[in-house]
Formats: sequence, structure tokens, C-alpha cells
Amino acid sequence: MTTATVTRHGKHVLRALGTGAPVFVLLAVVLAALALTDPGFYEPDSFLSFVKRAAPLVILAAGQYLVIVCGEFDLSVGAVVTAGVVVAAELYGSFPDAPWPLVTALLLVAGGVIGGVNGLITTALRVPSFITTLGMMLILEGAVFFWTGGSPQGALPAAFRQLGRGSAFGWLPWAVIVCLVAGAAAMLLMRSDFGRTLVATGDSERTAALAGVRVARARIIAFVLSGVAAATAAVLVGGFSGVSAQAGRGYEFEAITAVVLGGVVLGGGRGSIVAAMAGAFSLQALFTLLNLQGVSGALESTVQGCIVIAAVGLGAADWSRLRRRRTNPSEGQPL
Amino acid sequence: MTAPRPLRGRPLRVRALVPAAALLATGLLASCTSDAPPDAPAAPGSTAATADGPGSGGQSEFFEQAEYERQLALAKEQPQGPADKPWEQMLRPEFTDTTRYKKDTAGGVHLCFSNAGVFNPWRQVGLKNMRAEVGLHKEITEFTVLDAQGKDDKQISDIQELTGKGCDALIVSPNTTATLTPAVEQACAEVPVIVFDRGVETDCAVTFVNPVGGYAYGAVAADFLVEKVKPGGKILALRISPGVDVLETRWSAAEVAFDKSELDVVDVKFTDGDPAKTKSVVTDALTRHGGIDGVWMDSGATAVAAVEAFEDAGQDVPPITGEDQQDFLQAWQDKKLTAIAPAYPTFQWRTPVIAALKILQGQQVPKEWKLPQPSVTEDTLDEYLRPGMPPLHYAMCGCADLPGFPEDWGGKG
Amino acid sequence: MTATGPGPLAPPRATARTRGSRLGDPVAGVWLAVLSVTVLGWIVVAARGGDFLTTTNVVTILQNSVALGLVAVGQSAVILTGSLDLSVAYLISLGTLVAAETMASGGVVTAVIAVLALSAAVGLANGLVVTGLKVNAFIATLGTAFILRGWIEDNYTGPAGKVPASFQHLGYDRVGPVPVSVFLLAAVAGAVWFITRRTRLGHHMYATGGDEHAARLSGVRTRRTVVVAHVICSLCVGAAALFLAARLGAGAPWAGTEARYDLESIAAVVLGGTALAGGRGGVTGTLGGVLVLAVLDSVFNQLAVDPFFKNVLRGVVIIAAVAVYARPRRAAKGRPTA
Amino acid sequence: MLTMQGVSKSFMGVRVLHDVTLDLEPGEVHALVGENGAGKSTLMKILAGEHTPDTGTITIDGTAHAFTHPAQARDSGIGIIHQEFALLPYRTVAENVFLGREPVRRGLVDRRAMERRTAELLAEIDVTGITASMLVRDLPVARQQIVEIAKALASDVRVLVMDEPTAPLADHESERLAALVRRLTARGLGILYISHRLPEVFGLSRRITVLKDGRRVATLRTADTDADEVVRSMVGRELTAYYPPRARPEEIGAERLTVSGGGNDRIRDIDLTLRAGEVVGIAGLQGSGRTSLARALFGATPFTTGAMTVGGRPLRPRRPRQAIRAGIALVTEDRKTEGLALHQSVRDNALLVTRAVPPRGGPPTGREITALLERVRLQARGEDQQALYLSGGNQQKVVIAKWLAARPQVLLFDEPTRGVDVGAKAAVHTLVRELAREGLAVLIISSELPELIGMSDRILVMSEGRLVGALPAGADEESIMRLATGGRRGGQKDAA
Repeated sequence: MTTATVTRHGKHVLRALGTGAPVFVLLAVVLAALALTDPGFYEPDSFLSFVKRAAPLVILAAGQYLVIVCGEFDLSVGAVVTAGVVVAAELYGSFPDAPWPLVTALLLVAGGVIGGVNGLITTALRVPSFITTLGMMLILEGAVFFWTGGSPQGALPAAFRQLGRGSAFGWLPWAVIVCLVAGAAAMLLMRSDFGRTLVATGDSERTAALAGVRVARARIIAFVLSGVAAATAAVLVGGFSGVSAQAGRGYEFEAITAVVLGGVVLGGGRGSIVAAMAGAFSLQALFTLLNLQGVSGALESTVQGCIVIAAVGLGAADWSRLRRRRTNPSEGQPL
Repeated sequence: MTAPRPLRGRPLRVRALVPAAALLATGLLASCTSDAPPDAPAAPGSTAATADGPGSGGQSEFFEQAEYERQLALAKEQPQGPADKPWEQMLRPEFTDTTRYKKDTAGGVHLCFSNAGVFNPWRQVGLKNMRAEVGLHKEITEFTVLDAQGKDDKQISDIQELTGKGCDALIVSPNTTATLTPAVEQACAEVPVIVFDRGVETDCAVTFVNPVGGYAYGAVAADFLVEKVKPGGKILALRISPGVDVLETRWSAAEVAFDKSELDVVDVKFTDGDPAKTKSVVTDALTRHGGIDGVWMDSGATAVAAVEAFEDAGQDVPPITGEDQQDFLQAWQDKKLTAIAPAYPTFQWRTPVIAALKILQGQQVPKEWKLPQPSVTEDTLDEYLRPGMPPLHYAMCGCADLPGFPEDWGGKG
Repeated sequence: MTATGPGPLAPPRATARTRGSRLGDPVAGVWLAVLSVTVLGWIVVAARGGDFLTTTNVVTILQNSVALGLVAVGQSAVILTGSLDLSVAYLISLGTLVAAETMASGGVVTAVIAVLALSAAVGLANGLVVTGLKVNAFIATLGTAFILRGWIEDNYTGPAGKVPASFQHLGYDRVGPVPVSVFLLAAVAGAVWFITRRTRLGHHMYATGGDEHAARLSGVRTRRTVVVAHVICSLCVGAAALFLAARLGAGAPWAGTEARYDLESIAAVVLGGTALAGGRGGVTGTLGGVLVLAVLDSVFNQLAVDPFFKNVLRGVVIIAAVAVYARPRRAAKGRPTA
Repeated sequence: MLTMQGVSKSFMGVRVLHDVTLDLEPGEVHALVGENGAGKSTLMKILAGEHTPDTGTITIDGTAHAFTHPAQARDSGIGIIHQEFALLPYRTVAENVFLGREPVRRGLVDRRAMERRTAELLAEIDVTGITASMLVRDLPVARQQIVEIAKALASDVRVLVMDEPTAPLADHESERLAALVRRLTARGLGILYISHRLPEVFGLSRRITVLKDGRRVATLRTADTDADEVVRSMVGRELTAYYPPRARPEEIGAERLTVSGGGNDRIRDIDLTLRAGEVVGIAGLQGSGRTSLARALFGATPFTTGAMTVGGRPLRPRRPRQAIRAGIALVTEDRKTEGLALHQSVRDNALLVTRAVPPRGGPPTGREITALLERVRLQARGEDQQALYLSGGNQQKVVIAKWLAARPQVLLFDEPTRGVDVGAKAAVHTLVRELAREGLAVLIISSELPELIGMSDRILVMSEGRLVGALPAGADEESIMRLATGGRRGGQKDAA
């Protein structure tokens, strides 16, 4: 015991890395490759612009992690992003001079509400979240375009787009700041009591419930946060690239891929949020690399597919080995 | 003795079953009622605006020299018809007799439309045009629209369904050129069919309404760059996604032009029509090639994103080609860009309705109704850019005179 | 979890069972749904002065269920086994292309074999990645999807190939009112039903899906089972591709993706009462699920519902249906929640 | 008949089994005992084909085998009854019994044959009340055990491995099992019997092999040895006093929890009082409502009728949170799915309750947790070790620590030492008594009568959802069983 208490911190770090070790390796490799293909990549502004591009995915991954780690899925984030952008445009269409903080706040709240609905349906009605959020995806896409008659009726003003496009002090993109803040917040959350109970819930719902954890509540909160994260991403994406009827297309899968790439286990209870966000970074870096390498536009997705499978496959392998090594073998038989 | 045997055995069973079923079904029942046309779909040499199918020479299997030249010629010609109503104009019309379709329209006309879908702003603006046009004609008492949501399979069923609905005329906007041919041929037997936008590989339709076409579009854009960009300049070509015939023809035409020029096409990238991805692609291209001297686009959806990418990178926007989409025209005016916006005009959505009525009145219509395909240029920019329209609106909609404009198009009066 | 029966927290079994028998059997449920949706549709349409149950309509409904039906049947095989396949959409696209091109050059039979071989290969790959590399099926098949996509986009620039009239009969002929393709669906569904219900492999699929560890301890070759399930799924997808090729007369790179067959098929399967977790459900339910979606579509068509609003309704229907099935299951599972 | 010669196995470079040799004769019950982690399970898993040994051979009737998949082991005549059943809840009994070896006719599974033979099997091991077409999930645990046995016997087994077969059974059920075991051996089966319950072992076995730290310490003829010797060789020390002394009357204090007329759809007419310093035992057969009672007190499946007070204040908890706030703690029977978050660290598990329901005194500090873990004598690699990899005993200690962190007034134990090895058992017992001394009210539910009798200051007996009697400390098993079985057992006795 005493030995343990001494080295506790060392072990803590080791575990945090251990769970996601492969992703950090991958990230390192890809970043190195980037440095080779494009020496200019690490000049502050070009690197910052890379982070800025990665920001939405990172935030989505953080949100997705919360949902996945408590044993659920959120397929609706992509639709939330699209909806967010379109709705913002629509709002500005009707109220051209609405203050951007208000609109942003509205979006975040709306995102939270959608997440809440997902959570309620999943917990109260016991619909598997895969289906709940899949349905929500259809509903959102349908509803938004039904409302806007197919395409948003307004443009996004520069003020609103600052967050996604502009920079503070002329050099530090707001998106990067938002990303850092969100990331820090997420990490703190996962260290907090709520975070730990959330993970425990994903690990063993019954245990958590019998320990007094309000399982349903915890899950709903996770969904709400995922929704808010998605809305934040919407603000960034909308800001970054303006109105588009397909702003969030495919984001749900990218986010989940990123999280899994980070060594987080679908089904819940295992994996760290840092690794999840690192997964998002690696994914974005990968896209950039493929782009710079000038891989034939068409083949990109093939390469991407292979790398994802390989990385996750390796991850699975390494992961279990790291686990076992630290276990008391005589009892080291997981059930 | 346990698992292995059945496990190996089973797939064989299925592998055998499926084709067996398929062949048996086809073979045994070939004699039964068939909704299919008696023989194979009409061979190439059809009137399809965009040739496709197995490669017919050229550097792209989409490139068809004859069609290419025809379009470039057409682009220069003066269309017949009212100058202020491009959607009623026609190029090199070869009229076809329609008396056999003549019908007493007093009892009201039931017009049907099988739409590929409304999955992009272009089609949404278009559909609004068409509905408004229908509104103009009191004799049209019923207008049925079935939306295939981009599914060829569904559109085939839609067409079959509509032919059974007692329509007086059927307008078809095919989702894919090749795949709808049989269904359309089938419909031709029942009702007068008007095909527009994309073609089908059959000339059974009474008329095929479409603008000059993709080659002209691509060429106009490319020629503009050839003219504006200094020789040896680096060109970035941004395409939506592969496999879309209309877009492929635009690119193949552009390629021809670029090959002839001094310009150096450094990158051809697909953007999936996603502005975010477009910005990334452009930014990366800038770092990779240390600057871009011209941007060619096969459609305007992401033009603004591209422009912004240059701004964000703190570089001047080079000559760029877009489309007649409101946000691009706006940016063009605000930022004083060197640009051109070839159009695939949405006013073509009005024409089929007009054509349908002509047909039902027995008036002759062109076998292929070629509409003009003007481009927005430096000089015509102000005339097309109408303030207060939504960003994804298409300026060349010929809708200014339609009832409910601009509100129904999302604009402000 | 190993089968220590319903957790002691569960409500008494008696109630669980009676509830189960009444509402529990989703298969009955979904066919009931088919019926009610049809009746409702008929009423609504009739109210609008239309006629819903016309031959053309019924034909259209059947016709529209074939492609999704084939995919969903395959999908249910994998889901039963506790896996998942997100690569079906791109496999269909590729399938149609291969079919059409081979038919254009070689014979129909060659094409059929080629497509099925391709499918089997993809299924095998999926299965091996899932079982061998232990990559979660969700990610594994997503990866496959990406790979196929790249392959398609790199090699095809649009509709390609040509399907001879002889083969198009599969897509267009009818026996009386019934489209030939429906027989194909029936045949495939029948085969899969037969495999899952009557053969050892089937039993092992249910076992593996229900509790992989327990199955393995009982001597079931779980890995092989999963692999074969994936192969079966892909073969069904291959069949779907062949049908679509026959219907479209050519190969279309977007045939599978624009129709969202990946998510749609999963929705249909779950709508049919098959548990996403695996181990429970079956083909019969899936067909019901497919029909529900098809009938809904047709009703929407009749009422000229805005295509966007359609999505809203479908989303609601899917969630609602699963919520109904979930109720008895919850009673049986008896998870403790305060 | 069966010989395992010099079997060794390492996981990730650490030896789990050192050169273990074991043989089994036809018609013999060979008991395998040892503390958790001694390597029993690993040895059995090797025999079952779940693991492949690094060295050593398995010989059956002279032919050597190297299993790589359970199927092979089964096909060479080895049947295993797993401690955690390998049953599929949503399949029928027949499907479970023949899982992996379904009878096939013309390539198709022959359901009729399957059900017929299942029925035969069940008849053979004479059980009633199970039909081949029932869903396993509808059977009580004891019945599922039977299915598991039938499953093992379905293939023509010659070696039957029983891993803790009586763990989920109440004593009278255990006796029926014992009878079955004798019948099977009479048919010439060799049985490898793993159990923590020494009386059973002595009642059944011809030989006893003791494992310790992956080594075989001894193989003894049951006739020539006794419990003390076995225990000694198991733990390497004398364990004279199994149970700490009971509470003296003056140590028993105020009422901590009372129930009057409590009931829900599983239990009824519950009148119960738990006092500070007192350990109350609940006896009863599987399904008699013992567990439901504990869960009702804890608000997990609440009372629907009756009155209840906790610490003098009236409170009938509707959900665990309320109970926890009121100072009630429940150590559940099923540690792995209800006691622990297996993939979380020891510390996270110990903190789970206080994180979910912050105690009034504020959440415990890291130091307090460390102290707690030391107090329950946890043996782990450190507070960061995942609970998954602790032995049963240590997992149980973590669960207890988790509850102690919430500073409870009433402690409910459901099967506190199930699947816990002798050493840890003693530790748990001592701890429980200590806690009582500190003024906690303790309730213990146990299928192991000796434990119940050894620990309790008062024993209540449950039957068919009701408390049917109260017995003083040190009551004898006979009278407990008579009450538990509603006197029927006694009746049979007279008849016999």
C-alpha cells in the first residue's frame, strides 16, 4: 500500500498515457511527417491556422467522449452542427442586426436542449442511443430545411464569424482560444466527482446506481454537454466557412472515429478525454497530411480508412498489453 | 465434428442460393409482364447533353469532341426568342410536331413532375421557379411533384407511379443520366414527357430542355483564367466530387483549355461542396505551392470559402471563377475581385412548364430546347447582383418577374 | 453479462413474462405496425379523396422495399451476431458498377459471380478485421466504407457499364402484380431465415450475439461465426447491388450512398425488433421494419408531404417504435435505476 | 484416466502455475482446494481449453492433448460446470444444453431430438420443474445451475469439472447436488471438484489436492486427513478461531433501524429491528426473499407497504440515495456487476459512493481513503490498480471500504464471503465484528450456515417472503433448516 501511495502520481500519469498511448504515437508520427512534407508547417501562424481548423473536431470529440464513456452514442452531432449554422443564418435573415453574443448563446442553449431530448429518450424510454440519435439526426436535418424551405435565408455577419474566423491580438485565432478553454473545461470536468461517477456509470451501471449515482441524470447531462459542444462547433464552423447547407456532414462519424482513435472503448467505462482530443488532432493532422502529400483527391479516403483501422487495431492490442503488464497475474484473468 | 463443417458449408449455400434465385427469377419469368422497354436502352449517340458511359476518347471518358465543339459554337450564337425572357429563347431549334399530343386544355391540365431531389440550393431555387411558373398558368389545375430524394431507384418508381396517375404531361429532372433511361422510355409510351437539366439516353421525350451545357461552362471559366493569369501561373482547380456527369464535363472542357495554355494546374482537389474543407484545401495549397495565381471551380457553392481562405492567409485573391450564387457575386462586388461567374441558369426550371403547355396545345417545340447560358462578368455583375437575396440564391433565376418575388425566394423587397 | 438471470433488482419474473408475451415479441409488434400504418395511410389518403391500395401503389411499395430489404436482411444477420456493418452503402455502389461493367463486357453469369465474389471478399475482410484485429465493428466497417469509397472515386467518374435487357427483367418484370425482384428478396430472406433458424450456424450466431464469452465456453467457434455472419451480410448486399444494377440499367457510384442504405438498413433492422446488442430478433421482423418504412414513404408520396418533413416523421417513427419494444425488455432486464 | 503432467503457465512473463501434476481416476471425486489466486481456476481453464499451457501435458486415457479451443476439450470428454454460468438468458433450456453441439439431421438442427434428449438428461439427474422449452432467464439461479450441469453432461463426458458448484446454492440444494455427484461417480465419471466449503469437500471427495501460489502443496487421501491439515496447507498457517467472539449484551445499544409490516411484491409482513453493535443473521433458501429484504431496506426495490425508521427518524427509502443519506449501506451479493466498477482504479471505486452522495462531513480526503484501504487490509499493487485484477477477497474489501467511506450507521451484507478464500474470509469476519463493536448495526445474509451461526448474535429465518422465526446466537443448523424449509424437511426425515 505504502509503496503505492508514494508512486501514485507516476502511475496515474502512466495510466492516463497508457490507455491512449497509441494515439499519442500516431499524433507524433503524423506531426513529424507534416514537418517533413512542409517545413513551414511549424511557423506560428500556419500551425495556429491548423489548430484553428482542428478546433471544431476537437470540441466535438470532447463532447462525444462524454457520451461514449458513459456507454452511449451520439450520432446527431453532425446534424446539430448543420442545424446550428443554418439556424444562425436564418436568424440573421430575419433579424439582421441581432447581437452575436445573443445568437451564439441561443445556439448553445438549443444544442443543450437537443442533447437533453436525446438523453431523456435514451434513459427514460430506454431507446438505444444509437437509434435515438440516429432518429434525431433525421429529425434535425428534416426540420431545419423544412423550416428554411431548403436553404438558409440569411448571411452570417462578420461579427458572428469572428469566433470562427478572426484572431485575438491579430495573431491568436479565437477558435484556438475556444478550443483550449473547452479542452481545459472538459479535463477539469473529468477530474471532478461528476466526471468520475460518469465513467463509473459507463463501466457498470448497476454498481453506480446502487452506489447512489443518479445514472439517468448523469447520462442526460453527458448528452446535454455533447449537444452544447456540437453547438459550439457549429459556431466555429459557421464562423470559419460561412453559411452552408451541409456544414456538419459526416462530423458525427469523424468525432466517433477520433474518440475511438484515442483508445476510448465504445461501450463505456474506459479511456481518457485527453486521448480522445488527441485522437481528433491526429485525425485532422492526417487530413492535412494527405492533402499536402497531394494524394489523389479520390484516394484520400482509402488511405484514411486504412490508417484508422490500423491505428485502432494497434490500439486494441497495445492497450490490453499495457493493462496486463500492470496486473497481478495470478488473478489477472478478466472475466 | 462440431463447428467447422457447417461454418464452411453455409456460405456456399448462400453463394449458391442468391444467384440461383436471381437467375431463376429472371429466366423463368422473362415471359411475364414486363415494365421494361422491349429491348436494351438506346445506344449512345443520344441527345443527352452530356455524353457518358464507356470512354469515348479524349483525356476523360466524359470528353466528347463533337459535343464539345457544338457547345462552344452554341455559346457564341444569338438565341431566337424574346431577349428579356431567356427561358423562352432557344438555340438552333429543330422543331418537332406535337399535334398528336394536342388536348383540350379547357378542362384543366394535370401536370406531373418527377424531381431528382432538392438536395442543393440550386435545385431549391429551381423548384421555386417552376412552382411560380405553374402559378402563372391558370389552366394548370393540378401539379403533382414526387421527390426522389436523390435515389435513382425511387425516381424510377416515381415515374412509374406518375404515369399511372393520369397526368397530361410528365416533366422529368433525372437524378442520373444513364439509370433513368428505361423508366423514361416506359413513360414516353403513356404521356408526353419533357426532360430537363440532365438528359437521358433516349430521344423518346417530346423535348429535352437544357442550357448550352457543361463544356461551355467549363471552357468559359478556363478561358477567363487563361486570359487573366500570367503564363506559367499556378492554377488550383477545385471540384465538388467525382462521378457527377455534369461536373465532369465542365472539368474535361477546362482541362482542354488548360492543356492548350501556358498555365500550370498544380492541384485538382475535391471539396465535397463543403466550405470548411474548401478553406483547408486552399490554405494547404498555398503553403504547399507558396502561392496560387488562379482558381478554377466547377461550381460556385464553395467559391466564397476559397476567397476567404486567401484573405485569411493574408494574400490577395487571384483571378477566380465561381457561379451565379448570391454570396459569391456579393463578395465579388465588395472585394473588387477579378472574377467570372459562368452559370448553369436556374431559369431553365421555368421552360419545361411552358414547353408542356405548348405541347398540349399542339404547338411545335424544339426536339432539343437549347437555352442560352449567359455568364456573369465584370460588366453584367451589377445587373445580376440583387441586394437582399439570400446567400445561396442563384442570380440567374429569371424569377424577378414572377409573382411572390422576392419573398418566396427568401429575399427582401 | 453471464446469465445470472434477471438481476435481483428486477421486478418479479412473472410480470416480466406476461408483459413479455403480450408486448414483448417485437416481430408480432412490427407486423402489427405494418398493418396499422397501411390502414391509417388508407384512411388518410381516402379522406383526401385518393385511393391508397391500388395495384400500382402496392407494386410501388413492394418494388421500393426490395433494395433496402435485401440490405436489411443481411444487416440483421450481422447485428444478430452482435456486430454491425456500416460499409454496405459503398459496397452497393461498387457492386452495381462491377455488375454493369462486367455485363457490358462479359456475360451476365460472370457478372453475378463477380459481384458475389467481391461482396464475399469485403465481408470476409470486415469479419477478419473485427475478430482478428479486435477493432470495434463500428469503426472497422466504417474504415472499410472509407476504403471502398476511395476505390470508387478513384476508378469511376460517373455511371458506368450497361446492363443487358435480359438482366433488366429482374428489375422490371412482374408476375401478375408482384415484381420479380420481390421473389429475389423472398428467396434471399428465406435463405437467411433458414440459416439463422434452422442450422447450427444460426444457433451459433444467436449465441455469439447473446453472450460471446458464454458461447465460446460452450465450444462455439465465435470468431468464425462472426466472420461468416459478415460474409452473409455482404452477399445479401451483393444481391441488392445486382438488383439495383438491373433496375438502373447501369452502375451508379452513388447508388448506395445517396439512399443512405447503411443507416437506413440499421434503422429497419432495429425497427424490426432486433436488439442492437445482438442475440435477439430475426429476419421476419426486419422485413416488417422495411415494409413499415416503404408504406410510410408511399403514404407521404400520396399526400405530397414535403421531402424534408418526411425525414422528421421517419425519425419520429423509428424512435417511437423502438421505444415501444424497449418497454417490455426493460422489465425483463431490470436494470436498477432510482 | 486423466493426467495433467507438469503443467506450467505464465501470463505476460509471470508464472501462474508451476509444474502442477494432477491425476483423476474413474468414479473418483478429486477435490481441488486453495485460496483464490492459488491457480485453481487457471488450471481448470487449461483443462477446459480456454488457455493453452506453456509446458506440461494433458493425457486422457493414454492419448495426449493440447487444447486450443473449449470445443476440443469438450470433444475429448471433458465437461465443465463454470462458476459464472455460460448460459444464454434468451434461449431455451434445450438450446443452452446443446449449445455448440446441436444435433443435426440432414444439415438441419433437429429441435425435436434436442428437446427430447434434454428432457431425458433432466430426468436422469432427476430434476423436476424445468422443461426443455423454458427460457433460461425465467429460471431461478439454482435451476440455472442444473441447466449448466445438464449442459456439461450432454456430451458423453468422462471427466467433469465442477468449479464452486454450490456457491449459488442454499444448503439443502447443495445436498441434492451432492447426491447427484455420487450418482455420477457411480456411473464411472471422474469429477474434479473445486470448492471453498471444506465440509462439502470432505463429504464428497476421495482425494484432495491443495494448490498454493500456483504450486501443488499436497495431494491427500481424504480418509487420512482433516480440515485443519487441509487449511494449514492451504494458507500455510493454523486458523483455529474461525469466528471472532460475539457481542456481549451490554455492547448492544440503541435501535438503528426498524421495520414493521414491511412488504412489496416479493416479501411481506416484515418486522425487523437492527441495533447498534449487534450482528443479525438472515437465513433462508435461495429465493426465500433474503436478498429482496436487503434491497427493500436499501430502497433498491423499495417496500410498498409498512413503516420503517432509520436512526429513530421515520423513513422508507424509495431509492438508494435516500438510504445512503440515512446511513444505510448494502454490500451486494453479486460483487462483479453490482459492487464494483471493474475497470476503475481501487481509489475511484472506494470514492464512488461519497462522490455520488456527498456525506455531511464532507468528502473523504485521499489520506482517509488510504487509511480505510489499509484498515480493510487490502492487498493490491496500489490504489491505481484496476479492481478487475484483484482477487475475490480483495475486491470484497474494496467494496466494504467504499461503503465505510460514507460513514454508515447500518451495514447490510448479502453473501459477504461468497467466492472469497479462507484467509480473506477470516479478515472480513473480523472486520465485520470490529464495525459492530464501533456501534454499527449489521445485517448478514448468507447461504453458508456455519458462517451465519458463527457471526450472528441473532438469526432470523426467511421462507416464502416472510420472516418465519428468530433463533438465538449459536442455534444449530438443524433447527434453522427446519424453519427455512417450512418444516417439510423435518417431515421427510420422520417418514424416512
